[in-house]
Amino acid sequence: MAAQAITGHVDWKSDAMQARRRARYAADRRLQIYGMVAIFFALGFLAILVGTLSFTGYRAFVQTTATVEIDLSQADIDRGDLMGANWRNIVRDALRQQVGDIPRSDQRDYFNIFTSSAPFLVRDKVIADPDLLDGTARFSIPLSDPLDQLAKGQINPDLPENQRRVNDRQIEYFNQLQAKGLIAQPFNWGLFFNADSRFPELAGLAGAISGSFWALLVCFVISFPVGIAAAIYLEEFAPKNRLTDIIEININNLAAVPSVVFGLLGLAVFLGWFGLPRSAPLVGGMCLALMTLPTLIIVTRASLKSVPSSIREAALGIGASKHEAILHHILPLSMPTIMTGTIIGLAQALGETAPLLLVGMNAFITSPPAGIFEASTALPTQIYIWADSPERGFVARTSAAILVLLAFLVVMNAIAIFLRQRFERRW
Amino acid sequence: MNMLTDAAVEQKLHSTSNEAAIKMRGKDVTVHYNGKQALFGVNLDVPEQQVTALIGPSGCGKSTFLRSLNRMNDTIEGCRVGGEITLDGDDVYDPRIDVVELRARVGMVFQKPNPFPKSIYENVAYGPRIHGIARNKSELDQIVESSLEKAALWSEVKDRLNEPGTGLSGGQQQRLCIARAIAVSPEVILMDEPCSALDPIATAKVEELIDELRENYTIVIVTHSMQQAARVSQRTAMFHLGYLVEEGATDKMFTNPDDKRTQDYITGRFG
Amino acid sequence: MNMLTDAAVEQKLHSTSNEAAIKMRGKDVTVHYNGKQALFGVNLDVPEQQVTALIGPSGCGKSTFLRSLNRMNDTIEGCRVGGEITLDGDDVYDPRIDVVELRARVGMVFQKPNPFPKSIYENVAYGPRIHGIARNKSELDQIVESSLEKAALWSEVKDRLNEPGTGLSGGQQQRLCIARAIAVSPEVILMDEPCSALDPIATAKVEELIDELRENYTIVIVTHSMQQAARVSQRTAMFHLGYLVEEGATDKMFTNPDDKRTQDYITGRFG
Amino acid sequence: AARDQIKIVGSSTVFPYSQATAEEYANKTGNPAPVVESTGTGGGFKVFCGGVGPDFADITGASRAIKESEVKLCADNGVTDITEALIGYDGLSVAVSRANETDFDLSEEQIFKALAAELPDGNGGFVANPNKKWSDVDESLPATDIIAFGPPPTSGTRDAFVELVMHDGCADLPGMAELKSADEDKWEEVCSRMRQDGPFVEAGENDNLIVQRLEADPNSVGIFGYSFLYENSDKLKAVKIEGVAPTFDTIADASYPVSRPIFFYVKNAHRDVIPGMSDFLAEYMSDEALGPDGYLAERGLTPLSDEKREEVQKAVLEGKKFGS
Amino acid sequence: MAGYLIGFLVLAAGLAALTSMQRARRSRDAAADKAHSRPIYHGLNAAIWTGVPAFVFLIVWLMGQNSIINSLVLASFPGADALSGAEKSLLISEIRQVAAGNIFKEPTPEILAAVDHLKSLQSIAVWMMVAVVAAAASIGAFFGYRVIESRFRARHSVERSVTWFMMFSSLVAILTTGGIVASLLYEALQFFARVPVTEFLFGLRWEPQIALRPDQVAGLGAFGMVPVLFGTFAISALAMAVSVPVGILSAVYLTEYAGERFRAVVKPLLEILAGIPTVVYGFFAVLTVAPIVRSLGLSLGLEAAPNSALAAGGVMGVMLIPFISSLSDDAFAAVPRAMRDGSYALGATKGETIRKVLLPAALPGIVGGVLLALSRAVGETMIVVMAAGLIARMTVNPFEAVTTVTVQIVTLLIGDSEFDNPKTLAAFALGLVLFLITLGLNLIALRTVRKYREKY
Ligand SMILES: Nc1ncnc2c1ncn2[C@@H]1O[C@H](COP(=O)(O)OP(=O)(O)OP(=O)(O)O)[C@@H](O)[C@H]1O
Ligand SMILES: Nc1ncnc2c1ncn2[C@@H]1O[C@H](COP(=O)(O)OP(=O)(O)OP(=O)(O)O)[C@@H](O)[C@H]1O
Ligand SMILES: [Mg+2]
Ligand SMILES: [Mg+2]
Repeated sequence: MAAQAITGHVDWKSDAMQARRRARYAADRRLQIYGMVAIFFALGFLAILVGTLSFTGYRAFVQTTATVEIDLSQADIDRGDLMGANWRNIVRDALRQQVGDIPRSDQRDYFNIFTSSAPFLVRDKVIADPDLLDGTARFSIPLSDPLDQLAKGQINPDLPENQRRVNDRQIEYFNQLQAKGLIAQPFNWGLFFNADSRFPELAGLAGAISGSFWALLVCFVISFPVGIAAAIYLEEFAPKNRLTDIIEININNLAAVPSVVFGLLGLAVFLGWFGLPRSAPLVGGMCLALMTLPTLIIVTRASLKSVPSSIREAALGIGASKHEAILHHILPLSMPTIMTGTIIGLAQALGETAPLLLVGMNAFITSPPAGIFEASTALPTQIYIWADSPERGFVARTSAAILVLLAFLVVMNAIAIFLRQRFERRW
Repeated sequence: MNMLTDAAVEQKLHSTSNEAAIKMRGKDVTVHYNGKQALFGVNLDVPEQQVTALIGPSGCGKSTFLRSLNRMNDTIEGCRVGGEITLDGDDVYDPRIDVVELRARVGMVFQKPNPFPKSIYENVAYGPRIHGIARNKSELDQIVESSLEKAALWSEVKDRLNEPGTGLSGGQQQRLCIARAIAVSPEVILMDEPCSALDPIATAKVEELIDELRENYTIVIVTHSMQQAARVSQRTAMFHLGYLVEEGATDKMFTNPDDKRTQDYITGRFG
Repeated sequence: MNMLTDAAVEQKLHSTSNEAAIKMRGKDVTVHYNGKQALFGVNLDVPEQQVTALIGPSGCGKSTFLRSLNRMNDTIEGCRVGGEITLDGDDVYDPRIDVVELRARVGMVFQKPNPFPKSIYENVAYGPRIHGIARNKSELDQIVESSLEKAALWSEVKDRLNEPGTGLSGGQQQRLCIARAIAVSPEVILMDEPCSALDPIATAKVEELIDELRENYTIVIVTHSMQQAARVSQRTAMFHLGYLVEEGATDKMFTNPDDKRTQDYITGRFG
Repeated sequence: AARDQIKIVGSSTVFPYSQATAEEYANKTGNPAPVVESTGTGGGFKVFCGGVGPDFADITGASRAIKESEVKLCADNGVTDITEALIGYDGLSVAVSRANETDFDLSEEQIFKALAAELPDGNGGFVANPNKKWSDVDESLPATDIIAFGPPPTSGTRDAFVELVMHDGCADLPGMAELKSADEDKWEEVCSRMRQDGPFVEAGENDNLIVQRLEADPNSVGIFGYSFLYENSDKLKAVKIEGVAPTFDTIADASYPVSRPIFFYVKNAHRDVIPGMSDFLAEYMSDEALGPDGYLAERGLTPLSDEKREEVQKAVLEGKKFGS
Repeated sequence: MAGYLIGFLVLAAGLAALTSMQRARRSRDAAADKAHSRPIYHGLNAAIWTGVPAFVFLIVWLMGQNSIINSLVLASFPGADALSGAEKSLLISEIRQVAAGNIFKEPTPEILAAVDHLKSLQSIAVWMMVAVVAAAASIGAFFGYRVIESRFRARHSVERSVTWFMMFSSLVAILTTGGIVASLLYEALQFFARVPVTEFLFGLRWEPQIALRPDQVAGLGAFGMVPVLFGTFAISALAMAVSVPVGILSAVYLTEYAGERFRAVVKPLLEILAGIPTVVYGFFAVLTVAPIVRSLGLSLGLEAAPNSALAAGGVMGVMLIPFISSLSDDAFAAVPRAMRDGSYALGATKGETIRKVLLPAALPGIVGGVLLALSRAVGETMIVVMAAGLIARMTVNPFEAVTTVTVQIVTLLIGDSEFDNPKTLAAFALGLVLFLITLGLNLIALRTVRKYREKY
């Protein structure tokens, strides 16, 4: 057979050859199946992850509230000093009216059905709209966390009383309120428009979202121009020498330096030496910028490289300077890729936790920051804080916050993919 | 230098025989790339144990036709082949045909030498191994040696079979690719501008080799050099804009073409 | 078809005049790529308002020489040019020379048409814009129109100046690139195999164009087609392995070359 | 730059109480809410003692008293006038899932035997803790694997647990009293080291995760802040220690043995510089917050006795200088 | 004020640019020969001259202003010389708060005087700043304007400035590395003053227990990082064991088998895995995966801790899948089509082509990618902080808990120990080692990738 093979005659139709070919095709199919399995393993994991999060988190998107009518025209309120009025008593009186007579001993339990910030909520509404003082107004007051859990079926009322956070009297009153149709479960806008709070029923992500926004803004403003400038320099101008080699190695290395190390850097340099304020989005954003920078440089360089040299030569050939060729032709052509890379880099920065923990962006702050110098949290650190809170309501809220964060990430990635596909260019 | 003399060329041209058996035949072959037609009803016979050259200006469909002969076009997304192509009378686009077998029987050498990033030995042994042609190591050794010998490379590489194939010079690489194709004992060898990336000396060597291979194999070669076509082929087919303009014995084509476009092309009026 | 007749070619060859002024001159030009020498002491004069063709087998250094004329080699890392190249007697490698100005005076057209991915208008207007040649929009319009006219493209594109230049056919793209080069009013135009990616009809058009441009510009063209060189040029220089083998009037080169290598090359013995 | 927010740093144990007070204060006064950051006690002191001025924190929470080195650091940076406030006790609970059938009632000695790294072998030497199941510790206990989730050595909670439970349990063992007088260092080592061979799982600072893991694994016990037990009383039940289960009452009257004091420290120099400091401190010290029915007690703080509270209130409001 | 000034600078620069362009146009029209640069470059040049030095000036001024004013105020404050640094800073804060209208107690007359002084100084400073910046801008504008003439090479000048900016930008990477090393080194050295380097590097016990209170007794700490490193690599190895096969196989499927549509849908989905914040993975690992892993381990009759290395490593592996698959994707794509063609032309099936030609050819690239992923695994923080254990143990049983360098860094830093305690300082030493390890891994990875790039 060997001799035959060498003289150029192989019997391709022989049984042995055919069997062999069948086995080869089977091996081919097996490899294909392994690939499918690998992909479905990864996707299945993703599905389970999102599934569990949604399962625990969906409850946080509604909030149990009680609708209470308060006749403010009767109340003793000095219109000149709305802050100073005794809102606590006003609200308590109104609440008491909802269920008739309550023995004194039960009052504390009863009031604990409602969020303890109820007076402040009413006050803030009135301050925002003083016309409410002229008559009877309806206020929707969130129930406190244990009752919210009860309403959502998270607390089993059949358990012995000492095993649950709500006692029998509270359940009794809750049922009364429900019977009167005062209880509702509207969509929890507070999750998006409130800042953090100790009370799960009031806690929201507004502070974290704006903190993340400011930090990302800083990150973008620093890393985008610097990253592009550095990439252009390294790709188009830098002579090949020791220094540029070192820079190159450095950049590649920084792209893989553990994020916690950037936190240590921020702690020592930005907080320690520069004396920048703790917990500020400025510092968080600077750490994130340093983290994003290498990724951005690498992406930008790759996209500059992918512009065919014929375009470069064309521009130079009619007498454009190097700077002009880059500014007029190469940069615009690689912009879609750069934008994609930037968005992906920012998305990564958005989800980054460790460096923010170290520069103090895991603080408790009850108002959204108004700028980059004000203390704030960010989405991932807010998740971290909520996850560590004892109140039951924060369990669902943590998952909900993660879902919100994931939604942001998916949107950002979708934009990136859209850009990539829209502007993808084939030469 | 191993350059062919004029006399040799002359001699070759006259050795053409029209009565050779037909090894492959294309009937009304059309090819579309993503809906854009690249070949229009090409009818061409490839006679056995002869060298058929395909010539024509750039983009006229030479490579496209060549690649449809061993269904390499299957690997191109959006490429659709119509008409009929037969090998020894069997339709190669018949669904029952096994492409693996087809490609083993109809080997191919590409424009740019593309040795695998493996040792020289492994490059040649790859085909026999996957097809299970050799039964043991010594048979495999034998196949490798004889293939390299036929490709006129053995003497140059026999002492460094374990060095990477990519380390050879361009001409050697191209001969290595030819050896690799020969190693699976194909019946037909398709060559797509095999010399266009080579320097003149390497080109001459490969041309010489093609001439020798003709004794055992049927060869179809695409070339952009009229001179090369004249030197190595017995039959020539001229393509233009996706149409087969003219085909015939090489000597006739180059001395007395029927078609004005062929005339213009070989005299360098265009292309 | 606009193809040139033999008679026209004849006529052109005889119109060559040796007494033309020297526009550019290379003296002992050497080029190294990362230490590897690619050109060895080339001495070549480029006469004004004539077409000079550079021919020679692949890799002989034609493009390298061409690109050193307008310092496009500066953009290649590791490329070092020695000797002297002058434009109207000024050394173009003088450090005080501004390459931007040099390249505006010595324009270039490349092998593969490379229009910017912008509109046709913007492609042509780009050069005048960056050099501040036009003072206002109407001047610019005028430049664009006259350049496109000179490049024999105006009639084909005048109704779609805002469509992307990349949407044109290959031949149109190449003429667009020529128009783009003309638009900055260069004195010399360098062309590196401008027709090798074009079909015959487009090639003929471009050749015709080159012939017309000769009246206003000095042209240096690299070509791999002897026929093309014969058709369009007045002077021809033959390169081989980095050396200038021979140069002279085109008609002499093609009928009675001094060098055996030239003879072999133009008769197709190698390459 | 001038700053109009109070800055609070410090222990994660004090964090929830400072949070609650900060929110209440902001709600009541309409002033910007203080920024409360959980940095750990040591980290808190580092920031707090960094210096005087708007760049440095005003208050730091601590799950232990300030240490000498920290006082010195403060002094080196000019922070000489600070007030210490003991605000109450934080109960440490040991708990299991409700799914666990046993009603654990452990003595400190049993806990020590279950979780210590080394036990006396009875002959004056020590052996690595061989107990794998609770029944190995004591016949009366169930034959389930010992798994206890607890705080890591970097945490103040861990030190409190070691000191309050392990040391006591250790001292009860035969021969330890002699050892203590003979070789105090050895005694310390034996009585303080938690086992590292598996049954004791150092579970990080996140108590919620411990709670959820107890649920997932009913056989395990967890050691964490009482507030987490209270919030999850439907899922978890307390392990009695020396017969006493943790409740607000047993912690407050000290009959439950495992509770520790928590503090905060005020930088008095800032009182006149940072807007709202005095109001905030007043809120923190009010009976509404610190009192037995105060909102801090609701979050798990075990309040001080009345006279102790008055003393602290007075000290803080007057800015009593620490160490004097 | 600074905001207005910046706005002013922008305006001034714009104005300078416009007038300069005018002038450049005139001089171009007047000149006989061709102008060197277009008017726009003269304009930009003038704008740079006007804006940049003044801006730098402004920044420097703003940084220095407060401390200068503070010292001036203090200098005139009676008896301030005798105060210590801290008292001075307190005094200044008080003065500033009073100046800002935040009055807590009746200010003394000295303070009130100082407040007045401060206010006057502040207004002087503001006006001086305005004057100086405006002067800088005008001088710049003047120069920028003066140099205009048709042969002036404005384009060169502008391009030089841009190049300087780009050079500076590329130095940021080096500065960052320098910053990292500097911020780790100082504390790490303090640590090594307390714990010998050799013990840290080669010690086999890691039990950072040191008394928190003087009266508190505790075991002695042990700071041998070998078990911590061991845990890091054990978890990384597990992560690699998940991500490498899954990543490479998905890349194979996606690049070689999958249709255009499938790829367009699945690839972004896979990439989502890389985008999920690691905090989320941490939760998932602890709450969902760890209990499953533990019961699996127990049912196999193995010792199984609730915090298993397997849970943390496995989840981390999932996170790294897209990382490896996209790098492998690139590596496969970088194999020239000619290789595939060569193999198919010999009659190889797709599977054979992948296994015998593509995989070996892409291997260096894939290995580079794997090394990069490994360095990411080594440095990954949040997953392990939440899901890995804290006890440093050397065990090869993946169902048992181990700890990692990053876990120790975070817990040591946010723990309750005091700042000068070896426990806290150890975090920096660990950080330094971690940095060096990832640096080493990256260097190797880069070498590999680069070598392979030069191949075809
Ligand atoms: N993969 C492809 N997708 C789409 N169109 C293609 C593809 N390959 C070739 N074509 C088109 O088909 C036509 C014929 O191309 P082909 O490569 O066969 O020409 P050729 O004669 O081999 O030219 P050359 O001498 O340049 O190799 C051309 O118009 C080309 O643009
Ligand atoms: N950028 C480069 N780097 C290194 N070597 C190069 C480079 N460009 C060309 N060379 C080498 O210089 C020599 C001359 O190349 P050149 O491109 O000038 O040849 P040519 O005559 O234009 O060939 P062709 O007809 O193929 O275009 C060749 O050996 C080539 O390999
Ligand atoms: Mg072809
Ligand atoms: Mg060339």
